[in-house]
Amino acid sequence: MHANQIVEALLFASQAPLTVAELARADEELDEDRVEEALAELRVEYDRGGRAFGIFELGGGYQILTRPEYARVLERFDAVPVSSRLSAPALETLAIIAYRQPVGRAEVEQIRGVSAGGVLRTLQERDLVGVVGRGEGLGRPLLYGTTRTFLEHFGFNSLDDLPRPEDLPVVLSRHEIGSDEEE
Amino acid sequence: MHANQIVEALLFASQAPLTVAELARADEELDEDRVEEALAELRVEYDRGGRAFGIFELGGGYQILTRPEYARVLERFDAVPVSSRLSAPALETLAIIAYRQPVGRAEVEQIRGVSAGGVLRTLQERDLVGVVGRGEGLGRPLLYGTTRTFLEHFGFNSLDDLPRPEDLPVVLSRHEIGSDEEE
Amino acid sequence: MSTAVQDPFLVGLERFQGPLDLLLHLIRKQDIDIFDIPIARITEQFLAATLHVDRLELDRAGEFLEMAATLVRIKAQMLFPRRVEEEEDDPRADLVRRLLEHEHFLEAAHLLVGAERDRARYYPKGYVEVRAVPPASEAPLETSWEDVRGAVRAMAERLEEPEPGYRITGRMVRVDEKIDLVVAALQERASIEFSALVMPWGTRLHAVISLLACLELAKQSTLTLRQASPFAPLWVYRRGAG
Repeated sequence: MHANQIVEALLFASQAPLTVAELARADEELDEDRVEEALAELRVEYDRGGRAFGIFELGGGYQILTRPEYARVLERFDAVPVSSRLSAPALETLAIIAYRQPVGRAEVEQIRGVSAGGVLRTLQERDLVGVVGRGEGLGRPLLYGTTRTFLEHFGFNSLDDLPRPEDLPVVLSRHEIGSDEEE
Repeated sequence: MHANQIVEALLFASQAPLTVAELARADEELDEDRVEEALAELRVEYDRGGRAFGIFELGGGYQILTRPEYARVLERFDAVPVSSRLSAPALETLAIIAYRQPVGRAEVEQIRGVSAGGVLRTLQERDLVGVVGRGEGLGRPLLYGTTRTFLEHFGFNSLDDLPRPEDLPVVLSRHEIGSDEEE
Repeated sequence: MSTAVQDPFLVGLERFQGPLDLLLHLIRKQDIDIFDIPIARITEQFLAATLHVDRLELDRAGEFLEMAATLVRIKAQMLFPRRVEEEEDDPRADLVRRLLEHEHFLEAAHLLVGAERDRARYYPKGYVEVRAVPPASEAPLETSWEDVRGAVRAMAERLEEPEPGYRITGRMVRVDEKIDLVVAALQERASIEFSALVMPWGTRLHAVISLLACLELAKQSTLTLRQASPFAPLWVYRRGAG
C-alpha cells in the first residue's frame, strides 16, 4: 500500500474536499510533503491515462471530480432516466384505466388491492392518463381515462383498437366494446 | 471522447450501480457490447495502474468502489461516511424474506415467534424489502421480497449469490423440515 | 426445583428476541438433544424466566406466555402413552420443527452479517456532483404495448375472479349493447357459437344478457338459434344462413 494509493482512496471516498494536512493525518506513513508528492503523481497518472476524472482544488482542499468536458454526457444521461420504462404497478394501473375507463381511483385500488396515488401521479405526469370527469356518489370522485398521448404512444387509432385478448381478467373486461357512444 | 471515458465518467458520477443497458443509453456511439468492452478495458487499466478503486458488480450493475485493503485507513477517517449496520431482529427478518421470498408477514412472524410489523417497516424504509405481490387466501396478504438495494447493500450481484451453507437449502425448501434428518 | 430457576444463564428476557430464541438458548446452553427435549425441565426453566415478563411491553409478554402455554400443553400430552415408532405422535414434533427452522434462519442472518461486513469494506464515492435532473415527463417513454399485455397477463393470474353477478355501479350490462355486439359479430361471420359471444366476459350476467339479446333478435327474425340436442352447444345463425 503506497502513499499515492492511500491518498487516492481518501480523496475518492471523502464527502468533502480534503486539505493536505487532513490527508497527512490519515496514516502514519504520510506527512504533508509525501501528500503533496502523491497529489502531483496522481495528477500525472490521470492525465497520461486519459482518465475522465481529475484532481481539482476547491476551497483550499482537493477533490476528485469528473472533468468538465463530460458534463454534457452526464446531463444527457440524466435526461434519459432509469425510469423511462413503466414499473409493473404503473403498467397494471394503466391497463385497468385503459380497459375500464372512465374509472375512479377507488375502483383501481379495489382491483389492485393497493393504494394507487403515486402510480396515478406518475401516469398523469407521463400524460398517459388524465381526469375525464366526475363520478356519481359520495364526493363525486374524479374519473380517469387514457389520453391522446396514450393512443399515440401505443399506436392505436382509437380506443376501439385496444386489443381484447381472451385471457383478459374479468375485472378488466367488464367494459363493453359496444359502448362506443362517443363516436 | 472515447467510449471508455464516457463509461468511466458515468460510473464516476453515479451514486449507485449502473447496468450495462443504462450505460449504453448515455451516448449514440455506445451499445451494450461496446459498454462491456469498455468495462473490461477500464478494469485492466485500474489493475495495471494500481488504482485504489476498481469496478465491481452489484445488484446487476457496475459501480466504482475502493478496494477492500483500504478499508482500514478509511474506517478511521472522519470525512468518510460509514454505512449503518442493521440490528439483529432486522437481519433475521431480512434473512427469512431473502431466502423465502415471496413471503407474507404471517409466515415471517411464525418463524420468528414474534411480531414483525415494526421491523418490516424499518426494512421497507431502508428500501431493503418491498411488496412484490399478494398471496392466496384470506385477505390476500401482501407478499414481501428483497430489492436491488438489498443486493447492493450486501454486495450480491443477484439472488443466486445469497450464501447457502450445506444444510440451508434442505431446511429452506418450503415445507419439508423433516424431523427425520439427523445432524 | 428452585436450582433451575437460579441458573446463571437466565439473564433477563430483554436479550432474547422472542420465546423461540429463549427456548433455543436453554436447549443449546445445556447441550440438550433437540430431538429429545426433556420437556418437563425445559418448561420449568422457561416459566421461571418468564416470571420477569411483567417488565416487558405487553405484546412481547403475550408472545412469551403463548409459548409457555404450548409447553405446558406438550408436557401434559407427554404423559399419555404413545407408540415409540411414530414420530408424528410425538407432541414435541411441531415445536422441534419450529426450533430448527428458527435456528437455521439465525444462521442465515449470521451469514448476512458476514456479507454486510465484507461489503462495507468497499467504499463508494463520497462526493458525487449534483446535477439537475429534468422531470421524468420529458423523458421518452420506453414502454411497449407488449409490456402492458404482460401486466394484464400477470394480473389475470393474480386476481381472483369476482363472484358472478358482481357489478360496479354505473356499469350495468345492457341488452341493447349486447344486441349491437351480436349483430356486429354476425356481420363478420354467418354463424357463431353462443359461448364465443360470452367468452370474453365469462360471467353469468353477461351470458344471461347475451342470451336475452339473441332471443330478442330471433324474435325480430334477425337471426336463428339452433341447438342439436339439450345441453349441446347453442349456435347463432345469421338470417338466411345455415
